[in-house]
Amino acid sequence: MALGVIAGVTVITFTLSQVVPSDPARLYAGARARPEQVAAIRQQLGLDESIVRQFQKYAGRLLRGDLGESFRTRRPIVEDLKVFLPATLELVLLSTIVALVGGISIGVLAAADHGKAFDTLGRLVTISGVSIPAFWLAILFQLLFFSSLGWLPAGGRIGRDVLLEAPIHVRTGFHLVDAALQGNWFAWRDALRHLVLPTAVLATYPVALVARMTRAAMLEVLTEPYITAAEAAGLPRRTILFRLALKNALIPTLTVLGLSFAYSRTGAVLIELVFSWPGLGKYVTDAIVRTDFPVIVGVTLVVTVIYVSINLVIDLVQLVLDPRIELK
Amino acid sequence: MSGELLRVTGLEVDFETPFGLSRALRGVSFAVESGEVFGLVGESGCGKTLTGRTILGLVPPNAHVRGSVSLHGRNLEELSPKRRREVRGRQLGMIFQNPGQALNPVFTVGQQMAAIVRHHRSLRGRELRARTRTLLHEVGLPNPGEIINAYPHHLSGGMQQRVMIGMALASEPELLIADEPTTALDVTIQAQILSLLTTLSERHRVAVLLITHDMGVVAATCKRVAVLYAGRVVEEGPVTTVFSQPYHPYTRGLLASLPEPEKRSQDLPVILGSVPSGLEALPGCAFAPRCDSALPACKDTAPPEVRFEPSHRTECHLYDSEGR
Amino acid sequence: MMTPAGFAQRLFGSLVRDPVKTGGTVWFFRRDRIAVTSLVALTVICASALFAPFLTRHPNQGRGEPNIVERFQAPSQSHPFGTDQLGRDVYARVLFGGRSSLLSAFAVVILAAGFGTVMGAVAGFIGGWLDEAIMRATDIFLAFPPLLLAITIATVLEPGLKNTVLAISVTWWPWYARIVRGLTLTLRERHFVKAAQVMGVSRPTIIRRHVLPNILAPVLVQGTLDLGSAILTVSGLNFLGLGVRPPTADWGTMISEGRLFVQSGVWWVATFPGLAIFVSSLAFNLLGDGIQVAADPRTRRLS
Amino acid sequence: MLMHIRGLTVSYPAVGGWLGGRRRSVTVLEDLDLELAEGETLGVVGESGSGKTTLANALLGLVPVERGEVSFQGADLLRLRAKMVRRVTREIQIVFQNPYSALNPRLRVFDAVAEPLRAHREAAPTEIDEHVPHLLREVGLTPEFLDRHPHELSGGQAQRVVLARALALNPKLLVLDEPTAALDISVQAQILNLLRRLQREHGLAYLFISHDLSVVQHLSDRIAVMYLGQVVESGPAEEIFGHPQHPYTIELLEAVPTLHPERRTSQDTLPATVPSPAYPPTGCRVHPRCPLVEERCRREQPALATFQNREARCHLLTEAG
Repeated sequence: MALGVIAGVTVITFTLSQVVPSDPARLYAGARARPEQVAAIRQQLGLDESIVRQFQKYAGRLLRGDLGESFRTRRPIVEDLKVFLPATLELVLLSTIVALVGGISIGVLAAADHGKAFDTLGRLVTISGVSIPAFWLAILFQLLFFSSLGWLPAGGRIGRDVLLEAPIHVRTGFHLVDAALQGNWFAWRDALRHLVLPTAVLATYPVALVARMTRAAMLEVLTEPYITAAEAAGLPRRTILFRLALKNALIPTLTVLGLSFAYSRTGAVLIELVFSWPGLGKYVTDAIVRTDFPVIVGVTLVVTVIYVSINLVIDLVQLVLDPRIELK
Repeated sequence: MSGELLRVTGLEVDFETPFGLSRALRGVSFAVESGEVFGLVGESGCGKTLTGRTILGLVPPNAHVRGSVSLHGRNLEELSPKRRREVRGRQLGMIFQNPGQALNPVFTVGQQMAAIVRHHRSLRGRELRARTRTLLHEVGLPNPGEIINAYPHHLSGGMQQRVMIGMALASEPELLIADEPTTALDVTIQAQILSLLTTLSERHRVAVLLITHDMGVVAATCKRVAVLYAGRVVEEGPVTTVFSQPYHPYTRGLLASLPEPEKRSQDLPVILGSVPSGLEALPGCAFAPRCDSALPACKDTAPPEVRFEPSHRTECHLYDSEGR
Repeated sequence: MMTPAGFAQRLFGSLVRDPVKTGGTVWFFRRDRIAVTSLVALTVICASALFAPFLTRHPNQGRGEPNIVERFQAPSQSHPFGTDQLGRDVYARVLFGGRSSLLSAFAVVILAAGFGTVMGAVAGFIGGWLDEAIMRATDIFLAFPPLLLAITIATVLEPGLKNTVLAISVTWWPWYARIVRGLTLTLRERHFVKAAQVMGVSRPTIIRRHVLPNILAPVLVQGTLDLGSAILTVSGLNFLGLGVRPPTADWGTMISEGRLFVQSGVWWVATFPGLAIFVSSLAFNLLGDGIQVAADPRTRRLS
Repeated sequence: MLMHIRGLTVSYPAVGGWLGGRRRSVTVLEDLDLELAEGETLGVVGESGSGKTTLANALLGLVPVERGEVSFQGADLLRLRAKMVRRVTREIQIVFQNPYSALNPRLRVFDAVAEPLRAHREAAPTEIDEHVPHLLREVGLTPEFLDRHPHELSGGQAQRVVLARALALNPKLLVLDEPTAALDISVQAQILNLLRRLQREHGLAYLFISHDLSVVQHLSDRIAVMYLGQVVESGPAEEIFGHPQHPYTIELLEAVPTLHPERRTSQDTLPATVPSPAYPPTGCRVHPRCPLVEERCRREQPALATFQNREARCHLLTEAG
């Protein structure tokens, strides 16, 4: 199933790279190339072969983990990803954790307080959360916390003084992990300070989404007869809410968690741009400006594969949580 | 059998609706004695389920409750929510119409029962498991060891209802409220569950408030019965006399309209019209518009309570206060 | 914002339920002051985009004419939202920017909902291999991170308003296809549809009389909910420079231009268009939420 | 005979086994034989899983039939061409349990009742305008209901509308699938009376499906008792209810609570629960819950045998002759 999806995705990305209006060979050769140079490159890239043959080659390269080269830098895209992917993952993982913890708590509390003040407030806040353009929020945060208050850095992943005085040795690519492994707490604190704003902005939408979802699921579950049965048995409300109902509510919510994770990655594109975060998003936006198709397509493909695998994991978790789902 | 366990007096419940205040219960009164099986019958919308919920203190937030529910003479309506919950947990138990929905689908039977047993008895580990098995055995489940680890959807409807009954018995309650416990089950399973309820009631001296629309179920299991109509008890008494000699025209009409072997191939007597909604003001007898023998007074004067024997009463203008 | 915000409702909405008594729905909706306020706000927003030329003294600047002499003026009496890097009145540009933002949001939802509904209905009704094929296609499209796919498509097709709209619709239609397919399948099992079959009512008539009317209402509710996300997504792509070409005003484009000057103290160029996006998206979401709550019999269980 | 059912078998595909490795099918109706005379009521009773509703759906072409023969007024329904089916099946109509789900919530009563007439181009629009109120009066509703929507009707009224719609094409046979199960007792009596009157006046035959034995008994001329997709006993209603022979029928009737418990002969209840149709027991399907079970019942499936005035499927009865 998941493999089928990935195969389908490959076909679409390939198709997209085929319908590119401008001639890749010309782009690759550069603006001042002579026609015979362009033709040579075309042959070199295999662009003169049949579509089917090209797709075979394309798929073959993908299977070997080769995403092609950037038109502009001529560097293998895989090499670039090794640099950019960890930066994005660090941001995304952190904001997902924030989203889960924050969202589920708000959702449960709002449902418990259904129809009263916290619930109404929660409704307004969470709807605002899904209505606010993240890139704009990022700019506002920069204005407030950097320009006005000067509490936090405006962007980047690490301060210049850290780079000069106590650079982090890259092992995992996650600054927080690497710095901690190294015992470099000066750098660790600085990395964390740089993470705060992007994480907060990136978490806004998923927090709201998860909260709304959890609330809706909880309200649904709370009307079920088995909750009434638990109430009739005199179980304390806290037990009912957090020990019993939450498990029922989490099952449908999980699907959204997958989605919110997906959002975190795509939302990262815009937010990384604003915070000059050296991650995938910035890599892609730079590629957009330079119409560097192999990069755009390659990143899309990689991110999609990650997304599909995450959904697979979520399906498995759901299988564990919900005894009603039998293996099909 | 000794003494009064539950007394419901003048219970009124109103709901706010888009169309105004809806009066769901208009003064329900009846009493259940310790250890007896008491039937509460009525058609849909008469307020029987709500009566059960109100006794437990589980009404929706937009409901306004007046009147009193007393257990052993203590008015539950005056208790704090916390005390009320304790009473609910220890002295009352409830089973539902659809056992499949009343069991939590994502926990095993054992986990669900343990949560309740632990709460009431603060048992741990081995003792907890032993107690759970005893309860399952008690309700006639042959292999508690397997059932404990089963999820509700692995069980048949009859088994699910047995599990529910076991859970309700966990706290050794004095009153079990059974809301249409067999409506969703097949007749043969229904017979099993009803006989289980009567057996348990006798063995543990638990009173059962059996809420149902099925007169046959009442006849087969209950000692006394209250007939609800439009949020009021119109007749209450021993099942034998109420069913053989009903006084209230509604009870009479209802019993007459049941298909029975001797009425085969005949038209059944019917009650015309329909149950009034909670939004209608009913100054007189609620049944007056549908009643064949309505008197002028029925329309605007509330009917008096008439006692025939100490325990058989009705609310109707047709009889004077001496009960003739 | 990239995933349509109505997602929660997709799984939990009143979509598959019977239409409820309309009197009650209207009553509940009217009592929801937040929803009514957002309806009013939306009317005002749409009207001011529509009548933009009459609401400002600088309609030409709104359309993009530079006015270099008045660069970077802070908000004042004459320029309530200040002026931008080319001296254009930000208030006028916000008014005009609403046109492309709102228009493309509506276009996205109409395109995605239209195409998705057709595909979903076909899949649900005809079934068989066609159903299988359409559903596998939705699987694949849903596997893409929506914004990235939209970016790729928009880049490939050359940036521009039309292509942005097209790109987002491509990533959105599978949602509608799935909802509609689900609705169709449940409806097919409903007794009134079976009864119609037994009575010998023809298939086209069953679809027209029994299925479509019961599908359209939930799709419309969903569409309202999605307008909020559509505005966000459209402005996101515009922010990346993949949408409207300058000098046409657009909220996303304006933020992207204003962003460059924020740290030198010029906060107003980016702030006001962002506020416009936020308010309109919020209003659509609140409205959709209100309709949802009013139409869902479970949240209004009173008696 | 109005309708003749021979060897009707219906199976559903079911996925079984771990990871769906084994595909198996569940037989919900097996070799079912039934007959129905004109103007007669055949009551079909059984517990859940007995296949009663599948029987209704199979007759109306709502589920695919694996094999068997359904002849209705001499025509084999399962082998007719599509066009012919439409002409023959208009004579068979159905009434479902829940009237609200049988009515499109968006259609007015008038449009609901007019639908079959329009579908068969039965009448000109003006005739429909006259005929629909007539149909409503037939089921005891006044023309003021014409403009109402289903949610503005009570359960009894809605079921009357469904009946009016079913009558529109002048059917010969109505399949009644638990028509009163969703209604209140007092309303149930009204609908039962109405059904009796309609049968008398229109010469309708009923296939009356219900789990409520007292209701079935009230209306039926003949009874078929079903268990796990098979008929275990069938015959005249008085005989079946008065002198049930099959052990299952006896147990079923014993289980029905009556208003007069003192009349009851025994208090025994059936011990086991109904097995799933997906895994029917070997031998006689009733044997796991039969009090009189013998070794032979566990091995061999008894055939449906005819006695004086009934048919039954039981080794013990066959032996007793």
